[in-house]
Formats: sequence, structure tokens, C-alpha cells
Amino acid sequence: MSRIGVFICHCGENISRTVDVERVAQEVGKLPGVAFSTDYKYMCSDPGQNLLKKAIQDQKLSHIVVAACSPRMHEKTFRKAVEAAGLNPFLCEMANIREHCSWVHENKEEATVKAVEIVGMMVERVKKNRVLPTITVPVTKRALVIGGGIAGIQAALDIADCGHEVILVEREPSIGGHMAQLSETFPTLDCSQCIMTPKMVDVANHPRIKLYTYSEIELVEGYIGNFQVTIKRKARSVNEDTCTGCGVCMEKCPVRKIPNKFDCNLGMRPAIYVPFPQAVPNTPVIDRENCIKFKTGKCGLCQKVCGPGAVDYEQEDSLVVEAVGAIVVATGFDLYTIDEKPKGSAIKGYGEFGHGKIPDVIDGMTFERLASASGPTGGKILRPSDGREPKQIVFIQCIGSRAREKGISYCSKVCCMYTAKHTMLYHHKVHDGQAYVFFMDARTPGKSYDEFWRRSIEEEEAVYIRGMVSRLYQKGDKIVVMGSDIAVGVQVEIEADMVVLATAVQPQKGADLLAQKLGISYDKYNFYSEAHAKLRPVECATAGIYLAGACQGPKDIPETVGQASAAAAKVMTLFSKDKLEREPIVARVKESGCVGCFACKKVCAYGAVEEKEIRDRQGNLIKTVAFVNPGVCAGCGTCQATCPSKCVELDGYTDEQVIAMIEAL
Amino acid sequence: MSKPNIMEYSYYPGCSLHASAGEYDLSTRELFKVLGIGLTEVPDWFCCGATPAHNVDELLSLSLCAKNLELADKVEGDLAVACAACFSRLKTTQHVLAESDVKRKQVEKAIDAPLKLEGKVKHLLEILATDLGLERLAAAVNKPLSGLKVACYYGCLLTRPTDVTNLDCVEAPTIMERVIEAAGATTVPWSHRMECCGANFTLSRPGVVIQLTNAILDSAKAAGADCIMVGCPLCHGNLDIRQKEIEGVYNVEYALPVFYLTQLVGLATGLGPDKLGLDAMIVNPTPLLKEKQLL
Amino acid sequence: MHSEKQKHTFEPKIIAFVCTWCTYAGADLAGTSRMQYPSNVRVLKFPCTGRIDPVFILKAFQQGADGVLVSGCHPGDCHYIAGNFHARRRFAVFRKLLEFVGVDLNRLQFSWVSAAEGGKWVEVVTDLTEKVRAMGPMTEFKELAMEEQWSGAIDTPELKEAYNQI
Amino acid sequence: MKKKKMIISQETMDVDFVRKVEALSGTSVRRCFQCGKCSAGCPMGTFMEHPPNRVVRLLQLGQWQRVLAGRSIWYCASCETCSTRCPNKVHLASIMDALRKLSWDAEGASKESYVQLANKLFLQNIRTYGRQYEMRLAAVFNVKSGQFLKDLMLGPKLFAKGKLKVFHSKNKNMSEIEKIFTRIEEMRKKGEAL
Repeated sequence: MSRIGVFICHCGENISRTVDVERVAQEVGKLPGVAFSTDYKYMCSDPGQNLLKKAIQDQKLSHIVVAACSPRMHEKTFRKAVEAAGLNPFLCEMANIREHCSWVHENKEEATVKAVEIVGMMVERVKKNRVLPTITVPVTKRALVIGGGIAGIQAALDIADCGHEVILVEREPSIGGHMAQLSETFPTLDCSQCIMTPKMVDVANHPRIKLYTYSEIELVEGYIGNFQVTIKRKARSVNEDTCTGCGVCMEKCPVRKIPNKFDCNLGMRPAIYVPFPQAVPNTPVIDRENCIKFKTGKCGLCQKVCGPGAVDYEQEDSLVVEAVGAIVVATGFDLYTIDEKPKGSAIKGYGEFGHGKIPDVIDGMTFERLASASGPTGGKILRPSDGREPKQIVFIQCIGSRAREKGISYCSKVCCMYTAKHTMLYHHKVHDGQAYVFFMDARTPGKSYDEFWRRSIEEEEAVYIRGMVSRLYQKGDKIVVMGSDIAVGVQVEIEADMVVLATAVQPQKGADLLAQKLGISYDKYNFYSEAHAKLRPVECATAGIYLAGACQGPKDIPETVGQASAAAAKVMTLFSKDKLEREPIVARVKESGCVGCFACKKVCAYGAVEEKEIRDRQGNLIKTVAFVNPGVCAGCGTCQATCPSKCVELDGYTDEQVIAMIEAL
Repeated sequence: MSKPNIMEYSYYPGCSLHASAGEYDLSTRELFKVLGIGLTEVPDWFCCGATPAHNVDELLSLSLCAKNLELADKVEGDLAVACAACFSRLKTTQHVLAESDVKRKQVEKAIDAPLKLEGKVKHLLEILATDLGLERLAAAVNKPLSGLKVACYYGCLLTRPTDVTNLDCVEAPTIMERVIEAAGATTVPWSHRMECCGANFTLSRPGVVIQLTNAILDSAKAAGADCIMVGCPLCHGNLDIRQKEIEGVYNVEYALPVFYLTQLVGLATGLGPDKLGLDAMIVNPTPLLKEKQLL
Repeated sequence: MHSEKQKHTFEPKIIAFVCTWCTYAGADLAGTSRMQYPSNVRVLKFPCTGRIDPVFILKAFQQGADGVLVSGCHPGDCHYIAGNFHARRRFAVFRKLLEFVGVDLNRLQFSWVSAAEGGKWVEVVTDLTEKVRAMGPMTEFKELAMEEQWSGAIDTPELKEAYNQI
Repeated sequence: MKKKKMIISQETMDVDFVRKVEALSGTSVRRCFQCGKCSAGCPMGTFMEHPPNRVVRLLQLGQWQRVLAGRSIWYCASCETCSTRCPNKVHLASIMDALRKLSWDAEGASKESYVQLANKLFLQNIRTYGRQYEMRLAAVFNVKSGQFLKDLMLGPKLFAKGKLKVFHSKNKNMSEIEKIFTRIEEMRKKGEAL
């Protein structure tokens, strides 16, 4: 006979405000098998846990139900406490009466009745719980970092400096990401390239970092401590080992007028190119879509001029498999496209701004390239249409951000600051020019941030206009800005030479597809979800996978670097152990009943089901049955629901347990 | 014996087409005859309530439109609408009533009949550009409007509100341009194609209308247009009828004939001025059409 | 927005079978966001919808559930690679069986609710509750249960008397 | 112009009125975050004493009297530019409709009489004739508004072009339109509709 102990938590007032916890404890105390039932203000606190431990010993409890918050929050806490009191941790269950009850209902009577039922269900369940041994698995002490922007670079360097090997995978031909594109950075106005490129070189020279650029993640298998990752290395058409980076091929390439994506299509590049002069690795790549050799079979000039013979037209995409124990996802952000609606996306564009039609309406990143000393204009602010210096420039904030109508409700966080920076850069470069900014709110929380914004107004003479712009249109060589100043309550019209739109930060294209490969969750915008918004901000709910940078949500550089180092610290924590305990939620086969149909094997996505021969003493084969390898099983239970003879059971979710719960209703 | 029509529509001309915009009605019927598109006028249709009704009494506006949709349901074919205001009201009614149960019940009670919201409401532009198709339209052209520079004026209600009329892209529509280019004309890009002319105030506050309409005419002239094309009798009223007055107030000369889209397309299919009601236009189009050798 | 609380004569019992990674987390999010929904639903957590045996659904109806919700990760988002696809295939077949047994399929709902869709969870639960409420109590299986009783012992005095008179 | 201080308290913020506006317009007033994009693109913005964003702001504060007392709502052209471009999906054009309806019900709350008169005549025409007859509309408007000579110069020209019809017939099914009007009136009397 089980002696179940039930502990109802008030969670301060979070539960007790809508659930009569004392009544729940009383009602549940009457259930058969319940030997002890009580309520307490904070079960997760130290005294709360001590209460639990003491009750287990004093009352000789055999099973425990803690009715409190979501098990996703504190299941580990209470199981650890139960274990400390000498019980197997898997004899403890949590009943969720906070997220699923007290927080979502207002009527106290209804919520109390529901809470009693929820706890009752868990009481019936826990009766059927069995002692489960913990399973230990080895840890591969190598890390994979996906994305070679500032987040990925920082995480990779930190982990590698700690003595572990790192695989860094970058989709583009060079690492550097968006930070390499920026001109200066707020709030100190130091040159982005100057602080970024040394870090890029560190990556290239680090003995423990293996760099795969122009590569993508193809497949991720395994689990925490034991991932197998298949990486697709796209054909670069240039051998990285032999290329010296002399650049002769790029000089000789006859195709010269391909808009360079790195320069926001303002500058041109040849068909064999490095995206920017400081690229790491400094190995060119052939853009096969535009290369004459690939299009017509003729030319081949780059191969002829290449001294070391590194150009290889025959190169093909290849796959490499790497074993790693932890993964840091740092895929960063992309910018909102103003004028076109990406296919299949709910995000809409802005027809009223004529971006794409009016050449001098540009986005913030394009302005960065104009302002960058290494950019297409050598750092001069010039109009794309006629190369003239704009004397009146208008910045418009919140393009795409905070625009529910367009499908994005969030604030992109960095635009207020970078627009303030843009007005300063403009003022430094065009002394007789005037910058205007249309804005809704200036959001400048951060060290020295508000002071920076104020400086752009008070010292750099930017005119900030609180109000938005309805429409832009071309009039002669000017752009008419139809705005309003809501402080004055009038319409404002400015004839501008150039308009810069501060576009929203979005996750990288294909972020959802990568998440599906990794088995991590993401929100409706495709930003990756952390395990807990406050307490586990750099971990995914999927064990062994960590997040760094803007792939999780809009972030500026200091925050990104901070999070990348935090993710690296988490990886190092994991790598500090040789073996890892994992939840023993795995499937087991009842060999006596198994008929060897192997339906379970067919549905197992992990290949955990093996065929096992059962022989008598003479060695004659009696039958072949299924066997689940507990090291490989992930514990989804699909095999159990599939098994026609009900001979596979998922520990922790047995039919007995589930039926007991249903019957409790 | 004439050939059987390739398409059939019920037709809601709207009040203006039976009065001040008679030439729009005439040219529509004549053009569609040429194109082999049948139009059957909805018998005993009512005024849709236009802007004044929804301005002060949404329920009345919805009920009037619902009544018209019910009447139109009795005639075969999708409903062809000529006036942008009627088009916007009928579409908005379908949209609002499909979304709100409360309003739906109220309107059903007001018209004392079950709602008929399934029928498709189409502006003439849609019929020409999509149903008939630009290729077939171009094939019917035997007097291309070569050299005629047209400023296509959308006004407010053809594409707005978002997700309701679904005629074309809300902020950067091209449907008028596509139609008239199929008829051989040249279109000019200009800034005020979707600015409001203030039609609602033509009676009560003409001063407002004059100011707004002037900006539109000015923009079209500056863009080098020979004429303006519209798909709405209310826009036409302001741009054409008040043009002389505006020229006087601002001391400018525009002399921009304002055509209905069916007049211009009709011209391209070879219809004569009498079939297009060109003589009803206040700003005389004859000199322009003669200059371009289209008459 | 505070809607007026209505009194109902019939409160349906809804049982939800959900996966722990997406829908359970989504329901948690609805809680942390303090969204409100009817209190009729009881949630049973599974590692994956792939673990949900159709028998559980039958069992739930037998135990007096008036409506059953099965909800997991969106297609392609399964934490266990493909568990939700297996579940989808399984339940597509199961629906036919259920229909054959005489269960109104409107009482059984499948949906995808991700960890980020607290609002969708509220919507799905509220809609199903209202739908089932409008349909009234699920009597089909209860009648079956009654029949089982009939074939067993006769234990009310009225029945005994009637039996003796035969 | 002297402006009255706005006293804000739970008593002076008329939330019920705002709820009515929200019910009629089917859009949220609270959702507006005052970016001013509506005012920026409003073709009538220069004619209004309260620009569109401020109309919503006053509603957010429950100060509807200030809104109705002005002419702003009657100077809205219903061009829907604001609703189309609002980043927050606030359907301002519908809010304007709702405000005009409530102002209309409160008879004479607003100073703007010409637009109201034109609207009234327009609706009367529908009730009497089923369709609009512009000539009649214009003539009656001029008489009622005391502007006998307004647009006098346009008349003959339009007449010559056949654009003004003096004679007009009623629809055959006029009784049906009358019924719609009376049914709506009845529903309102019974409180079944706003």
C-alpha cells in the first residue's frame, strides 16, 4: 500500500489568490492512498523543501505529489529534494495548479474544484510510478557553433580558449556577419571593422577552432553530450588549402558588374570574389550563377592566372560529419524587406514609401555602407541616384517594428540608437546638412545610451520630430516627406534629398528550418525560444543546445557579446563533467509478449530499436524480438502507441499510469 | 445575329451613372457590347448610401448594401460595379457582415431576408484586367491610343481599405495602368494618384474640394499627362466639372480632359464619340484627341 | 477586455492530451501571460503526441469526457523528429473508427499549438468548450455503460419487483 | 484661444462612451500608440482643429465632449488613408463613423452644420426616392443652408451637358426601402441596435 504525500503550494499569492489551497489539501487528503496532505506558502523555498524532506522521513511516505507551478519550472527541484530524502526521484510528480489553473481562471470556486481534480489525477498517476534508475551517458567535449557573426565568434573563442575544440559553421563565404558591415558603433562611435577584424583573425588562427565557411547544417542527430552533425560544405570552386589569397583571380575576372550584397548592392564585385577585403578566410568563391565559365564553358581566366592552381571548377558540394557534445546557435538577424513581401510570410511591406522605386529612399544598413570608410563611396554620404551629397536627410524610425499591421508587433531595440548614430555620422560628414528624424518613442535604455541620443539632438543638431510619416513621393529630384508633428498637432512636409528607413530586425531566413533540424522551439516570428525567459535565457528547452545573439530576439552588440560568453560558459559547465545523467524516460520491450513485427522499429526516428535474438540453452533460435537501446532512445513513446501487442512501455508514461489518470476524472 | 456573349454579369450602375455620369453608363454598356460581355441591370436597385450613410449610420449603410446584394443575387453572374464608392460600400458590407455576427443579425432583421454575401462584387477594372484578361482586351483594340499620355487616378476607394476591396496592391496598384496600356496608351508615373479629392464635401464644403482637387490636377500636369483617367463618377465630378473653377481660383491652366476608363478603352476599340458620350465632358477632349489623331 | 461571465446549465468535461514540448509549454505561456479560458479542460501531458494511444481517447469518453482535445507541435516542429506525423496518421484512421462506434467527431479535436502560442491554446480550448457545450452531454458511451449495468445484477427495488412479476 | 484645463479622474473619463465607439466601429481605441501616421497622411488634416491622432487621444482619455464639440469628425473625408496605413490596425475611419453617428444622435452637438445638412438630405432622398437625384439634392441644400447662389455658375453648364435631370421617377419597390428605415428605427427604439 502506497503512502502518498501531497504538498500544495500557495506560491505566495499566485495560487492561493484563486485556489482555496487549504480545501484542496483537505479534499485530496481523503483520497485512498494519501497518507499526508498539507499546504505551504512557498514549496520551492528552502523551508518548503525541508518540510517535504521531513514529511517523507516522519510519515514514511512512499510517493510524492507537489501541486504548484508547471513541472517545466520546478520538477527538477522537487525530485532532487525527494532524492535527498532517500526516495527515488521518479516517485515524485508535480500537479500544475498555477499556469494551468490559478493564473487562467478568475472564479475561486471553479479554480478550486479544478485544482482538486488536477491533484487527484496526479495522485492516481504517482501510485503507478516505478523506481527508475538514472542513466548516464558520456560527453563529447567538442562544441559546434552555428553562425560566424559577432555572437558565434565570441562563443567560439571563449570555448576554444577554455581548451575545447570548436567547429564554427558559417553560411556565407566569410565570417563577420552584420557587424562587419557596420561603419561605427554606438555609443562610443568606434569603428566596427577596427574592433571586429582582430577577432575574426583570432578565429582563423586559433588552433582549436575548425572553421567551415560557405557551409550549412544538413542534419543533426543525437542528444546532449552526443550529437552527430552533418555539415554541407558548398562548392567554393577554390581550394582553401592551396589558395594564398593573392587576389589576382579577382582582378582578372571579366565579369565585374555584379551588385555586392555586402555593400547592400551599392558596390560591384566580380564573379570570383571575397565579400570584403578583410574577409576570413581570405579565399575567394566563385558565384556560379554569374560566372562565364559555368554559364557557357568558356573563359577559365581565373584558373589560368592562379599561381598555386587553387581554382577548381570540378569541386562539388561535400558532406562532413562532426561529433559534438554541445551546440551554440548564433544565426543572427536579417533586415526587414520594405518593398516586397517574402513569399509565404505573413509580413507585409510598405508600398507608401516607394522603397525600390525612389532610388534615394534607402534602409539603415545601406546608410552604414555609405558611411563606412571601406564602403562603396569610401565613407562619403552620397545619393545612389546622382552621387550628390544630400543636404536635407530624413530618417524614419519603426519601419516594420511595432507594426502589428505588417505582422511584427515587437520593438527592434537597436534602431533608436543607430538612427541617433546615423544623424551624428551625417553631421560629421556633411557639415552644412540637416538631419531630421521622425520617431514615436526614443528607447535608449543602456549604459550611456540616453546621453548619446541627447547628444545627437543637443550637440549634433539633429531635429527630432515626434510623429510618423504617411507617405513619400518623388518631386523632381527631391523626396517629399508627408509627416506630422503630434506635439504641435500639425502636418509637416519636408523636401528631402535622401530618406533613410530604420527597418525592423527579423530572424535569418530559414531560421525555422534550422530549428526543425535542431529540434528547438521558436516563436511566431521564427526567433528561437529560450528555456526560461528570466532564469534560463541562453539555454534552449532542448538539452545541450544554447542560444547567442539576435537569433533569439533583437539585440545590440554588447548584449550579443554578453550572451555569447554566457552560452560559452554553459557549454563549459557541461564539459566540466565526463559523464552526464539523463532522464530515464526510455522505452522498454516486454520480450515475452513481443511477436517480432518490428512496427516499433519502423516508427522510431532515432534508430533505437534493434533486433535481438532469443535462443534456448542449445543455441536454437526461439524468436527475434525488439530491443530498445536506452542510450539512443529519446523517449517519445511513439513505439508504444504503435505496438499492436502492447509490449513496449515508455518508463514514466506507461499505459497503466495514463489510464489511472483518465480514470481519476 | 450577334455572337453570344463570352461572359455575363449583373450590373449595378449606381445613382451617378443615371444622372451626372450618364456618359460612364453609356460608354460602359457600349464597350461591353463590343467585348462580348453581357450586362443585365439589377432591377429596382437602390442607392448604396454612399459616404453619407456610413458616415452617420453604419447600420443603415450596411442594410442598404445588403438589400442591393439580395436584389443582385436574383440576376445571373457576378455583380459588375462601375462606381468606386458603390464598389467600396458593397465590398465593405460583405466584409463587415462576414466578420461580425452582431451586425449580421441586425442587418438580417433590417432587410427581413437572409443575407446573400457569397456573390462576387467586381469593379469594371477587374472584369477587364482579370476576367476578360489583358490579352483579349488588347486583341479587341483596333485603334491603339498611341502617344496618349494618361495619368491614372485611383482616388481613395478603389483599393482601400486593406483586405476589403482586394482590387490590387493597396499602396502601389497598377491595374488601371495595365488596362490602359493594353489599349495602347502610355501612362505617366505621378505622385497624387491615390490622394483624396474630397468628393464627400462637393456639396457642403466646395472650398475643401477645390483645394484638394487642385493638388491632384497640378501633380498630373507636372508629370506631363495629356489627360486623366478615372473609374469613379465622384472623382470625375470634381476633376472635370470643377476644373474650370479651380483654374480660376488658382489662376492656372490645366486643360486636362478627364476620361472614364470605359471611354478611353472604348475609343481604342473603335467606338465613336457619340457612343462614348464624349460631348458630355466639361473639359473638351476634342482638341487633344484630334492632336493625337484619335478622332 | 472583461467579458460578462455567463451562467451555464451544462459544464462539459474536456480532456486534453498534449505533448510536453509544444502544447503543454503553450498552455504554460497562456498561464504566465494571465490569459483567461474556461476551467473545463484537464490536461494530460505526454512526451510527444506520438505516445498517445487511441485507446486513451476511447477511455476518456468512457470515463465521461464530453470532448477530447489532442494537441502537439506543428508539422515539422516535432521535438522527436516525426512523432506528430505518426500521431497524425494514426488519428486519421482512428477518426473513422470512432465515427463507426457512434461518436460525434465534433467532440474530438486535433490541433497544433506551439510553445509560443499561448493565445492559440486559449482559443482552441475556448472554442472546443463552447462547441461541446452547445452539443450537450456525451450520452452515447454512458448509455453503453448503462447497458452493461442492465446485464449485470438487478439491484434496485423497482427492478427487482418488475423482474419478479415476469 | 483660452483652453480649458482637462481634469482627469474616473468620473471625468467616460469609458462607457468609448466602449460604445468601440462597439460601433469594431476597433480598439486603446490600441493606438499615438505615432501620428494618420495625421501625417490625412488629406483633411489642415482643416481640422483636432488632428486625427488627437481625436483618438481624447477618446483614450474619455474626453468625447471635446471631440464632438469640434468640427474635426465632420471634416473627415472617409478616404480611409489613416486606416490603411495605421501600423497598429486601428480602424480610424470606422471610429470617425461611430463618432459621427453618436454626434448625430446627440443632435446639434457639433458646430459643423453644412456637412450634417448635406448628409441628412442625402439620406432623406434615399428614403423618398430610393436613389439620389443630384439636382434636387443641390437645390434643397442651397435653400436650406441659405446659400442660394452657391455653384450657380455650374448649373446651366451641367444642364446643357445632360448631367442634371429635373424629372425623376421613384423606384417601384419603394415600400421596401421604407421598411428598412422603419425596422432600423424600431430596433433602436427597443434597444436592439446602437
